[in-house]
Amino acid sequence: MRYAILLLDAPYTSQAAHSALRFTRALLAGGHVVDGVFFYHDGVHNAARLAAPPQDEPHLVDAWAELGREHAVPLQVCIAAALRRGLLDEKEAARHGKQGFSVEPPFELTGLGQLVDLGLRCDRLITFGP
Amino acid sequence: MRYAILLLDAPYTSQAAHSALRFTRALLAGGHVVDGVFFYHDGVHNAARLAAPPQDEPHLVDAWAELGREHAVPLQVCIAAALRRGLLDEKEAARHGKQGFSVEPPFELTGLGQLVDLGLRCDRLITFGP
Amino acid sequence: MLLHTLNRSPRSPVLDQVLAAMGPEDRLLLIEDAVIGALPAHQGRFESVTGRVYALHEDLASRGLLALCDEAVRVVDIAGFVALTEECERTVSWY
Amino acid sequence: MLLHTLNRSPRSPVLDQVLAAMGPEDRLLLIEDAVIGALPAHQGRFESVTGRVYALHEDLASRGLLALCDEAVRVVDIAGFVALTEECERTVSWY
Amino acid sequence: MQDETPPADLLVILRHAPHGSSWLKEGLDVALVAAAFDRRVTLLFMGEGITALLEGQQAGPLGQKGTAATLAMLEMYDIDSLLVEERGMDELGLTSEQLMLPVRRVADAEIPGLLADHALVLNF
Amino acid sequence: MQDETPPADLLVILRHAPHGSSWLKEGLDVALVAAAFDRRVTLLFMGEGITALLEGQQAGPLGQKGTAATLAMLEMYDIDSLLVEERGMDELGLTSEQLMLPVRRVADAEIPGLLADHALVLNF
Repeated sequence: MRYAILLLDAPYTSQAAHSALRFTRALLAGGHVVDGVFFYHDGVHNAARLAAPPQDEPHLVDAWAELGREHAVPLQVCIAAALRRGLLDEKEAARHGKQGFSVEPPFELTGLGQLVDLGLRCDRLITFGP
Repeated sequence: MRYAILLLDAPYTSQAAHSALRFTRALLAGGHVVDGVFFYHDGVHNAARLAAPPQDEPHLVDAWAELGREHAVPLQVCIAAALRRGLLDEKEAARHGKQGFSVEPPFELTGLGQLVDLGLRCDRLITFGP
Repeated sequence: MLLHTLNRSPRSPVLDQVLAAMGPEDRLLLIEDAVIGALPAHQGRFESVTGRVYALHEDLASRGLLALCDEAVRVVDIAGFVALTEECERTVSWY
Repeated sequence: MLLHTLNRSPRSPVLDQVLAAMGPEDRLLLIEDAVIGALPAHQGRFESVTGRVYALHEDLASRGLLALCDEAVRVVDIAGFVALTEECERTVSWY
Repeated sequence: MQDETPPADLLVILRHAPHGSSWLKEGLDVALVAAAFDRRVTLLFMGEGITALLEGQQAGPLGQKGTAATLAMLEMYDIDSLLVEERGMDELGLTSEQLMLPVRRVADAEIPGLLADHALVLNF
Repeated sequence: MQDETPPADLLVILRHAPHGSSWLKEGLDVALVAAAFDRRVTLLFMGEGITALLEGQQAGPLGQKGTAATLAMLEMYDIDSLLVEERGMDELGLTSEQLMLPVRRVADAEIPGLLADHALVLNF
């Protein structure tokens, strides 16, 4: 089946990101297609390229990026939720006159319309909240 | 009296940061001394220098920085909580091999011992949670 | 005498925790989402601390709750919040 | 038939919301903090949906709750979670 | 009304009060975007989410906009299916006359059917 | 015991379960730092926070460490005043024998005095 994942909380703050990552890996292992992982609300912090968790804890940002690259799963970050939380890619940083950026590929900033589209296009949308 | 503030949630996600900012301003207006604002848990996101909220919403990061500068209030960010959440100053970014940084003065990364010290040294510690 | 602040709705189990922790003189200040607790329908939840419940004016006003606030709840503004923290020896926040 | 997931403790008012929203065939999967609801002491809260309550094995195990889990609760691992989402037409998450 | 027209595409459940968190705003944003893309949207207000509909809301003391202005725009987006959980109304002690928009009260028993009838259900 | 020694400096209230959020870990971190600075610390486990003390906890499936190892170190930090809310124990249906560390059960009526007796109270 075609699945989409909606993730609504940051790593380390709650377990939501850990659950979502494991579930997504299990989908792929089970032969399903994952059309996208959409990061909304505090879920946008999963794209924080500067995250430096302790070495003995799982690195969620890197794990999502690896999953996205290896399985060609789009990692879509709500741009409105991201900007107010300090998550900008190079383009948005330039547009807002900020030096430096905090989001990089394979994460992509995108609009909320993508979430609606994913939800209606896929067979299943599974949400992980805080 | 001498006050300390402990802030535990990010701006925009909950109202905690707004309440803490208003309360701190009211303390200063009332002639109290604020020995420090300590940012812990998701409160560390108040130091996100890349935050770009909509023009018609209050800019909490800038508001804290202005309060810190104008009233010489230390803005202390728990370093352990910050690193795992992608909030690094220039020094920590270099130490972790990251290009770019997400925290700048007047916010300062510091240890949790500062929170205990503030709490026991001041007459009052007021916490704002999510 | 301690001040307790609460920012969760009266349906939250956190309200049970703060009520258990309040001494006979302690005061309770409702802020943020907790000001919904100032509605008359919720006053039964605050029976054990009646007369010692405060609510933040600005948070009632922004939510359209100012006119609906029960008369047993004392309304204070942010300066009143500061005054409560001065009068009470310590403030414990419940969230 | 829908699958509902819950990640909050059984003392949370969110449990009332999910119970109100469950149809007669719907299933409930407890994950994260919600697996505390698998304790025998909490089974009264799940009376209306007995036999349709699942709990995630990994979350029970990490919390030391595996051996304490009520026998009315069906334990599934992450692959079982995936299977539930396949069988149910839609999944609604409560948090 | 609801019963005579085909079910909408998207059910957005709003369970959080205004001002206290961004959940309500972010849930409404999804509804508005879906409506702008010509999707039919139903809103269900549960629990404290019902207070989003109270008359007389204002900006917050730092100028936070809140969500009342967004709710007032729903009609422009052709979002006119506003449901409120009857039990939540009773627990808050509120009546429909105290709300800023016309709503339909739904009993607990109707809620499972609502969830089953929408192609997509998002919970905020 | 508790009653015969002078009150500790810091009361840390732990109300959250392990693994589900970082609250428990971050609350314990404050307690450990305070103890390392020679402050006397009392821990009060309330509600689901009590499950932090359950025997047999493991790492999470992604290798998340959890907090059981930290709790096992408390004695090294001279944090030996571990209190659990009696009502919370009853609601969970747990007995002291199921916990990994010796604790003192406190009745609701004792909790206000605990808060009043500590110079600093932090709630997690």
